[in-house]
Amino acid sequence: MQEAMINRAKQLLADGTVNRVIGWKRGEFVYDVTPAIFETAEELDAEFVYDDFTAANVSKYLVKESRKEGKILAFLKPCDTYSFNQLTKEHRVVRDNVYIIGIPGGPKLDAEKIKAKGITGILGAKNDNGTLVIDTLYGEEKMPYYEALSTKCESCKSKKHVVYDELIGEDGDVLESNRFDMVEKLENMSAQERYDFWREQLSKCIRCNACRNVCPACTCEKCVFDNPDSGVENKAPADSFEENMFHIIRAFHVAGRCTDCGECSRVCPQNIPLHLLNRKFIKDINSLYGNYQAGEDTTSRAPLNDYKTDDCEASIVHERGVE
Amino acid sequence: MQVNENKEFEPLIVAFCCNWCSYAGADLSGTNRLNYPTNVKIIRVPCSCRVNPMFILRAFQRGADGVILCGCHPGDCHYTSGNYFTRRRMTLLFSMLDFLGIERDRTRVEWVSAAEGAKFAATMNEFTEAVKKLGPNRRLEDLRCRKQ
Amino acid sequence: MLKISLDKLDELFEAISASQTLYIPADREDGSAEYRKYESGMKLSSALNTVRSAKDFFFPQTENLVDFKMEGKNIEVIDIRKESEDFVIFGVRACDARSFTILDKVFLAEPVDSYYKTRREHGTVVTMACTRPSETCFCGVFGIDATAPEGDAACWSDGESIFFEAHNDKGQKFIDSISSLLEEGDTAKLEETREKTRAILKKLPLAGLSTESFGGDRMMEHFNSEKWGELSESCLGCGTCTFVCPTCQCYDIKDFNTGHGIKRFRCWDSCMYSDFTKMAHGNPRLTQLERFRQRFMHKLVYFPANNNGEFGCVGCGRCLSKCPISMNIVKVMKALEVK
Amino acid sequence: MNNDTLIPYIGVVTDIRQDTPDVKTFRVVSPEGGKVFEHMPGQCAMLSIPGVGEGMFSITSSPTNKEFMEFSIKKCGCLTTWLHAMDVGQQITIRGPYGNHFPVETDLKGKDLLFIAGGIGLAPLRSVINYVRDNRSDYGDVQIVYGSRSKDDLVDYKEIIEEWMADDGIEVNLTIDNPQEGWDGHVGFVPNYVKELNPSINKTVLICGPPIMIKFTLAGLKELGFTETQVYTTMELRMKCAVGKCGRCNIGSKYVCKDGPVFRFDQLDELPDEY
Repeated sequence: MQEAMINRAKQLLADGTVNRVIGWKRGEFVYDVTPAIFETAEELDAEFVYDDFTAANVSKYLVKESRKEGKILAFLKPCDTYSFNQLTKEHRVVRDNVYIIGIPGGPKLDAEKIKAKGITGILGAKNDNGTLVIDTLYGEEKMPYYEALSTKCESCKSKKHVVYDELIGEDGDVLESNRFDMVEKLENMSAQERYDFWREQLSKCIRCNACRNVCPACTCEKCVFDNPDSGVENKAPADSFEENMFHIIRAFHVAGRCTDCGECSRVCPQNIPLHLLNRKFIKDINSLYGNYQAGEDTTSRAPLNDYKTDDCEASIVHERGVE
Repeated sequence: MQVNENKEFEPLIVAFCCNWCSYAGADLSGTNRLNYPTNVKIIRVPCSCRVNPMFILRAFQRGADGVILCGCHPGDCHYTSGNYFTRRRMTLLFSMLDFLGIERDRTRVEWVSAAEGAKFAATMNEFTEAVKKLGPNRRLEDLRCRKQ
Repeated sequence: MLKISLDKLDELFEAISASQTLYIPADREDGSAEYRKYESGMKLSSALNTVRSAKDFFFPQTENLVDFKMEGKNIEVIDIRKESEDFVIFGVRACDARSFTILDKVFLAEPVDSYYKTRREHGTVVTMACTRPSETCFCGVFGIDATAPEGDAACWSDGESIFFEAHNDKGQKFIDSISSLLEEGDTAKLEETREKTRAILKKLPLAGLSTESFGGDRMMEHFNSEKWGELSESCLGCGTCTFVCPTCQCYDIKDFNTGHGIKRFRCWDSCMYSDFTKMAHGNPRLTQLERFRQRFMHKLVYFPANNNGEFGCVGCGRCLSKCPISMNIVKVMKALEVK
Repeated sequence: MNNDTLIPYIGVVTDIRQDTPDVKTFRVVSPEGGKVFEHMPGQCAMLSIPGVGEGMFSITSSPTNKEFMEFSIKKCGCLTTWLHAMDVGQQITIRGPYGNHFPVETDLKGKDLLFIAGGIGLAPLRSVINYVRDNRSDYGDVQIVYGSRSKDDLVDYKEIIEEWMADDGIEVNLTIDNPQEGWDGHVGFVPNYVKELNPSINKTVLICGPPIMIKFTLAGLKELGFTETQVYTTMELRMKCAVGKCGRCNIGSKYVCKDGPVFRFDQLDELPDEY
């Protein structure tokens, strides 16, 4: 796959279709890839990588990159194409300045999940028929491959590319996913249990703002949390209230626009399952206002920019589910 | 939150009222000398859809025990459709608060027209009672703001 | 050397926590570790290190500095400082232990930061030597020996027992306080364990990293390097690296209006944030490149310039595993290295 | 416990003077009367209104003034707008003094001095000028070049005319950017005016003003034959702690709040251009 991508990128650079390529760059270890821009064939040969650890979604970088001189080639996984499409819909990227090659996603791995098993000193990792064989400083270790999957890939929603100029490999389908299972589980808990669950999770927050900064839906020129006049602490979880406030508002501001790409949970240094907040909104929207998948198209009205005269009343919240 | 001399809990209620219907409704309930609790603090907004979710959270931070949002009846919005958007937003916000385990009866949306002074008073009485049962807001308060 | 058997660890923790607050690294359900206040039954984490560093104990993420009451045109200043209570942090790794001496150079320099100082005076740091360093570790690059950690007292495990050694009076006092639980033990097996660890430390993938290209005298050369653009191009501008870093010490001072007074508090700040240097009339660091450069220049050039060549990094590897886009000080050092 | 530098003192504003349309000068004393603390010319203090903000301001009065401190403040951001709106009798919080100062007791002693200021840039220099006037025998000739947008924007105009110009051995050269009715003095930008005046190159220069003015004036001075070791300036960056710990006001390895704000230009040359 990586080979085919590099070759095609080189062709497109050579024939002048694009003047640069956004992809992933090899790091120090097997897992620490960095999103990067490549301008020459030599750079591509030396550093471009596409493997089990290239989980990062590069769509958000295109907000800036697509406004620069010349066309840029972007390799987008199926989930990344949803983000990109949503950005196109919101006029945040210049579609014409991006040449999109859709690439098969394939589940990505998360080094944190490997480390959580107590495996340290990771030097290499290979999938051997469902078993992840990890080469470490302390000898070879094994674990089930699926247990090392990035959280966002555990419940993949679609293998279909919703936007592309060309594909490498075949296009897939929208999947039946179990992504709302955990939300449902929480909904079925008592209010006290839910409160305890989220207090424990959100109290871990260090307000690094990584979830906000990585989010392809968070593209405001100036975030409400960075406005000193708003009175919100933008870098200190000074009180449990601040923790709740930030995460409620962060999720609310992307409600109806969040494509469920899972980047927020992937980058959280404290492993807070932030995607559950976003999924709660998606699930509510689906059940109350009809199924809606952000990023699926570039023309439909977002659920929060729309209404029906016979929408349910807010009191529905008080009437359903567990108290 | 206020605790009066005989230590009975009196909830502090913040009511966001739209200028065109609910605020006039509150006015009417006043001129009709209808009683509703003095702990209801009314904040007038141009339209119920002016209320940003942050306003609601901020009210809780600053000591509210319950927050109620009042607007024109669906279809009667002075700006044609503002309250329809409010309805979706608040449904989702309240659902999220519920998801986080914050007592669902602390928040409410109620449609009150300019002619419904009685409804305004009744709603406030009923809502205050409901919040009173829940006790002081502890799950969404800012400890720094609590009066020692 | 004095030792305690590993299966008597609970007794040890009970004994320490009976007289003062004890913090130990404990496992979270997601497999990562964090410092927690010891309560009966809590187990010492086997993880190499905590996600958040130990700097919190001396330099918490937020702390109240002073209160104000405003009445008419008058202001009342209320000093809310309290004498800190004695506490013990157990199981600090060598890298984090060194980070305290780096923080000391900032906060204990004149004028002394009394908030930091009182906590520093009342906290006893008991370090724990590493036995299973990770691929992200590079403390050796900064002259730290993971098998001989600093701190007020240090301990080592040989898989069966934990051995103790005091480094100063405070550490000795700590060991004296638990001496009834300790017994004299043979260190042969411990030496073996340490030797094994040293062998691993030597073959760590980052062991060959060099600091030779850096230091206070390389300011203009590195500042004007062309590499910064490429290094910073995918930086998200979040504060993860700075907040998990044991040596990052920049802070902000803000006021919070509680409705019945003003609380002036201090909180961690990050040079990666766009408003870090923003003023009413402009911002000297407008792009992420400049902000990114500031962080690494501070650790590798500015800090050594002001502190006799000591670097502002301890090689704990937290930024290596936590940066959302995996850009970190090691990659910066390798890119800027002068061959 | 000792007092921590982050815990401020109370200051009372006893006088407010409108200097220009957007600059006011505030007189501050301690609630018991007298100065809150002593300082040297060029040093700064952190002024704050709790709940509004805290900011670094240079102390514009001379240390030789034993009764009060003065701050000339331009209306610019949130805090300064608040300060401009307050009345006499208002308490503020104040901490300091911070930073280094102009070397009035060492390098400047016995020298002929040339002060160059633009706009609100006169504020930090006023402290030195008055210090020099009060210790007149310690210093040589004094020349002051001061420019502003218009006559109304000249800070301390009254003091300049009535006191500085009246002194012996002090030459004051004023200029404004554009011609104006009622102004028969020089018209033009400061850098050009300095070149026109062609000051003797054995003078020591103290300069403060907008960055662009400093840049061109320095170039002009070099043309005239001045060296960078003769020229001092004072800087300003965002500050929070004012004691070299919070980590934001640095230019390279130097902290403006602690190692500055006064720098000699040859020192700045060794630092990255990030200000």
